[in-house]
Amino acid sequence: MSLTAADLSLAVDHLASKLEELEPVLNSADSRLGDGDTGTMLARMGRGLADVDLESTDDLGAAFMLLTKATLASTGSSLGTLIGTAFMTFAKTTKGKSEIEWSEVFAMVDDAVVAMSARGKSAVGDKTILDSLNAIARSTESATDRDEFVTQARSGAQTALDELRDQPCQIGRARMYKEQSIGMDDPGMLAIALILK
Amino acid sequence: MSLTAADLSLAVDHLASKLEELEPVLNSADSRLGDGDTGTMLARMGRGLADVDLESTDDLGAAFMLLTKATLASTGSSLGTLIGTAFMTFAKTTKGKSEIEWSEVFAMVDDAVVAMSARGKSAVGDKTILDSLNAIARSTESATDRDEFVTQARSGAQTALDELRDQPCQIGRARMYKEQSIGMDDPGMLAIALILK
Amino acid sequence: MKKLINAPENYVTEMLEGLVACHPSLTICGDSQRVVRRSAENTPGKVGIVSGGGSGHLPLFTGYVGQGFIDACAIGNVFEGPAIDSCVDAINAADSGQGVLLLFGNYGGDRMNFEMASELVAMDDIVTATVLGNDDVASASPEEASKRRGVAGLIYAYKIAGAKAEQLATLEEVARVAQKAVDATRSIGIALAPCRLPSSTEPNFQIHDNEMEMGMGIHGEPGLWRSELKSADETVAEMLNLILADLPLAAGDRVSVLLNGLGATPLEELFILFRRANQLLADRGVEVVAPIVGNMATSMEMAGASLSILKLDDELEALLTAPGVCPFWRVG
Amino acid sequence: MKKLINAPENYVTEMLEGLVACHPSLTICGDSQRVVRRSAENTPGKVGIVSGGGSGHLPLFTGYVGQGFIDACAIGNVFEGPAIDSCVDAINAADSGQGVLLLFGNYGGDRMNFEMASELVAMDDIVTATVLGNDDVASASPEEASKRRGVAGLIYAYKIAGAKAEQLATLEEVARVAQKAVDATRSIGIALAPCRLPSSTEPNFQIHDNEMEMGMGIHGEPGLWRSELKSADETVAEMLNLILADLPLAAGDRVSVLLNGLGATPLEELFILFRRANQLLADRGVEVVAPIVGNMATSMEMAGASLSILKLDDELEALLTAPGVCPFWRVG
Ligand SMILES: Nc1ncnc2c1ncn2[C@@H]1O[C@H](COP(=O)(O)OP(=O)(O)O)[C@@H](O)[C@H]1O
Ligand SMILES: Nc1ncnc2c1ncn2[C@@H]1O[C@H](COP(=O)(O)OP(=O)(O)O)[C@@H](O)[C@H]1O
Ligand SMILES: [Mg+2]
Ligand SMILES: [Mg+2]
Ligand SMILES: [Mg+2]
Ligand SMILES: [Mg+2]
Repeated sequence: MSLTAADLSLAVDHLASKLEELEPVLNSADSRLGDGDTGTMLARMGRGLADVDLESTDDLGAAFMLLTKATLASTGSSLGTLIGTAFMTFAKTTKGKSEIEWSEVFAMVDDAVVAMSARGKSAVGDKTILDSLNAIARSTESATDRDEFVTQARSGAQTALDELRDQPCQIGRARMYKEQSIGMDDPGMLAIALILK
Repeated sequence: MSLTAADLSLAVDHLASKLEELEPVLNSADSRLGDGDTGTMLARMGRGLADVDLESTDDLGAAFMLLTKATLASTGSSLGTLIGTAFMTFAKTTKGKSEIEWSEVFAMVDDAVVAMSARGKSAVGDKTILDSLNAIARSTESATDRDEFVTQARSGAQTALDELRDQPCQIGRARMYKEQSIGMDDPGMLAIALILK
Repeated sequence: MKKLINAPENYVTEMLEGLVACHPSLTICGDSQRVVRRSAENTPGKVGIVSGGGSGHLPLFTGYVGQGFIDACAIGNVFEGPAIDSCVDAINAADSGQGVLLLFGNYGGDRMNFEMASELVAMDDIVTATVLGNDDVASASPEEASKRRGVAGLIYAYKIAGAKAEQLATLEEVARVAQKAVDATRSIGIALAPCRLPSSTEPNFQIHDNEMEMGMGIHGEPGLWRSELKSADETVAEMLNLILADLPLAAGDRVSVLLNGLGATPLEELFILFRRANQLLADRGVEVVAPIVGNMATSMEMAGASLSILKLDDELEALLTAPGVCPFWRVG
Repeated sequence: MKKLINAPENYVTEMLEGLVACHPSLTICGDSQRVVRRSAENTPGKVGIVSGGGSGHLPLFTGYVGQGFIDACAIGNVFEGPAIDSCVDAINAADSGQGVLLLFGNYGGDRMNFEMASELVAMDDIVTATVLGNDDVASASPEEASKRRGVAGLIYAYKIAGAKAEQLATLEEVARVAQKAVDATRSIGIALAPCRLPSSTEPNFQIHDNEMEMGMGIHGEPGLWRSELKSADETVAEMLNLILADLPLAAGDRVSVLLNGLGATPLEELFILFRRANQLLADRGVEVVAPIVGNMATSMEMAGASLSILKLDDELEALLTAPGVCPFWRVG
């Protein structure tokens, strides 16, 4: 089974509507240790993505490039730029292709994690969105179609969230409150887990 | 019976301790239509008056001049300056005298009202401290000793307060809220009534 | 309404000490130590300009002591007029023998004290003239315009009188342009949240979470009306209408606009308000010259803003745009 | 926490419109319309200086665009870094062929976006250098000083780099003095009350009536400790000690002091705080040069203040006191 522009379109619609709904929850998660804007920023990004006309192309690379641009135009926050970096990696891998196998997606996620880690000067284990994506990559290695992928990704994201909750944050200002951050979800990780719910 | 520097000294002590006690009540009366500082200002003035060394002179005029200076140094508010103006009038009348008859005091108060009215560009009937002093002058015309004077002054101040309560304010910003000011005590008038209580 | 202060009774003294420590162009003087004057020596032949008022309104009043602005300022306690002694000291500090203009807001205590001070200095042959700022259209009806209070618009009179005095004009002339500036200025304020006197434990007024008050006084005195909180654009349109009802403007007129913050309203919001005021004036063909947006006359941490408009003619515009420098306003 | 605004999504755009309408020395540019540049043409031969950051901190960042300060500024949404496009547009606006210094606060989004932007403009042969403001001693331990956030102290780097660029120094030299200024600057903030994002209905943090928080971040991120509200003198002494632990000062040293308001704290209180900081430094024999007291870097209507100290040497002092003019700071 392969992932096509149509799947992408569906995913983007789901993402945008989820993000709209999650705005207050994610803001309040961010406000505990950060500046309280994760939800608003992601909702705005979601609206930017929903406005992208994905019908215009079959080329997955071109589609991901449109999503990259929409993401990076909608915000300048850390999280937004990292998500844009992920889309850009996907765009490079899928350039010129109209479909890719679901079984290849986990490797694309791995590539994104590498690019994001370089951009964010952060690593898996720092209790960020990178941990969620890394866990998703690990849990979806055996997925062969969309349903399998989504189910496995959901459990990966939830496992990462549960496992890192009691670790201290290592990134951004939250780093200063290692004690306080123990027991709290990273807002970026929470976002990924809830989107997949 | 006559009023001496010793009476003045007692009166000032009473005034200062009353004003300390009335600070919150008078602030809140002022905050309804003014800027909420009548109580604090009067308490500060009271402390300034209490610091005056009235023992140093028998001359009532000199004593009132000391009180004038203390008043005018302690504040620049309308009410303070008007009270200072009253003390200055008393100082002029009593200059060189070590006592005056209680039966003459009402006429001194009348003089003060004239001077304050000129300074304040306001008139009896405007619902200000002038109305209290005018009522006190009227009610104490027959007083011949301190006790009579105080009792009659108390009832005069209270009558003025009761009579003007349902009149609109004509002075200061409160003038703009004629409707709103109906039913509310003028803070300066309230101060005089409560000091005499 | 928390305050970063020490003992309330030292509020004014400590604030003045910090002010002059930061701004060496200012010096505290007078027996009362409640006067701020220019550190520079008085210019011989120049009319002096003195202002004064209660504390709690910085940069007003004393922040406008400077070359081409006012020469000395008498400083009262929070929201109280300056005491007579300070008024006398300020007049003495500003006098160079050409007379002194007393230019301050129309408040009872301030007026009485400056009046008494001018009687006292007259005995020392110092000539004074008085001009009262009364720009607040909310504080009295047009029929009683002379009873209006002075608010932020007073700084236009400082600038214009100050520039005239720099030309070594006579006291009469300096007073004339000051009065002309006052007559051409109107202001209206809007309050969203109170402030608290340093000596008090309670805010100076109460207002609901969803309300605003149009025309509220700078000490928290009640305004013209309360309504639910409106948008910035609606609010500024109402404010402008209240001013225009009193100061009609026609296409081709030139004005300066002061969009002033009362203390706690962010500069971002002041610019959003100014943007709309500017658009509305442009729509009427009115040209805005030398606008000012910022916290120029405050009520400590009160939230809200005021709009002031100065209608210009050639003389006023030349004086407004003439060089001048004080700690909080600089031209040229 | 009421706001005088229109639709939250127009907050930044309308604020910028008001800003440039009031200050003709500034112009909005770029496809994104999220860049403010000097209206004057670029000086040939001059290194460009670009900054950027989230909105909600006026006068920071864009209020410091001016001669002898920064040349262009990329503007993000409230408390978000500027988008990459804006960073690219700002660099293009500031470039005169001598290279561009990217001088901004050390925040994740800002850093990543300027990094990507500098990679993009490199393709057009624009050379950039980057210096990150990281003055907030509360945001990381001394061992991790390079991870510290940039707060109000960044404006010292603007002034110093801007003055150097005016001398037509090379990019390397401009970057060197900017880095030197950053290395010599430390800040610490204290918060008393929160602000609210325009898009939100809740304040961005909660704090009790009787509490203050030492070292809180400019977006409301938790600080070093909370305690009950202390006096101004005690508070400023603690702030100064936190800075001195990181930037030791000896008798004879010269420093500049910035006593900055976070938005809703009155100027009166800032002067009371400054007075004490100044006394404490004088007690140590440290001389204060060119101090600044005011709202120079805010968090909308947050209540509180920050103290920044720049330790001077002859080079830094000469650049700090060299002429320069932008809408919110003027020297000479
Ligand atoms: N350097 C980084 N590396 C990886 N993830 C990061 C990094 N910085 C932030 N994040 C992620 O972004 C989330 C915060 O996003 P957001 O609130 O938009 O950022 P900001 O700090 O700019 O307000 C964090 O929860 C974390 O998962
Ligand atoms: N012009 C005036 N004439 C007579 N009484 C006045 C005048 N102005 C004020 N008062 C009196 O002073 C009181 C207000 O005092 P205060 O609060 O100290 O003045 P301020 O308005 O300066 O804050 C009023 O209640 C009124 O009785
Ligand atoms: Mg955030
Ligand atoms: Mg009062
Ligand atoms: Mg008062
Ligand atoms: Mg943010």
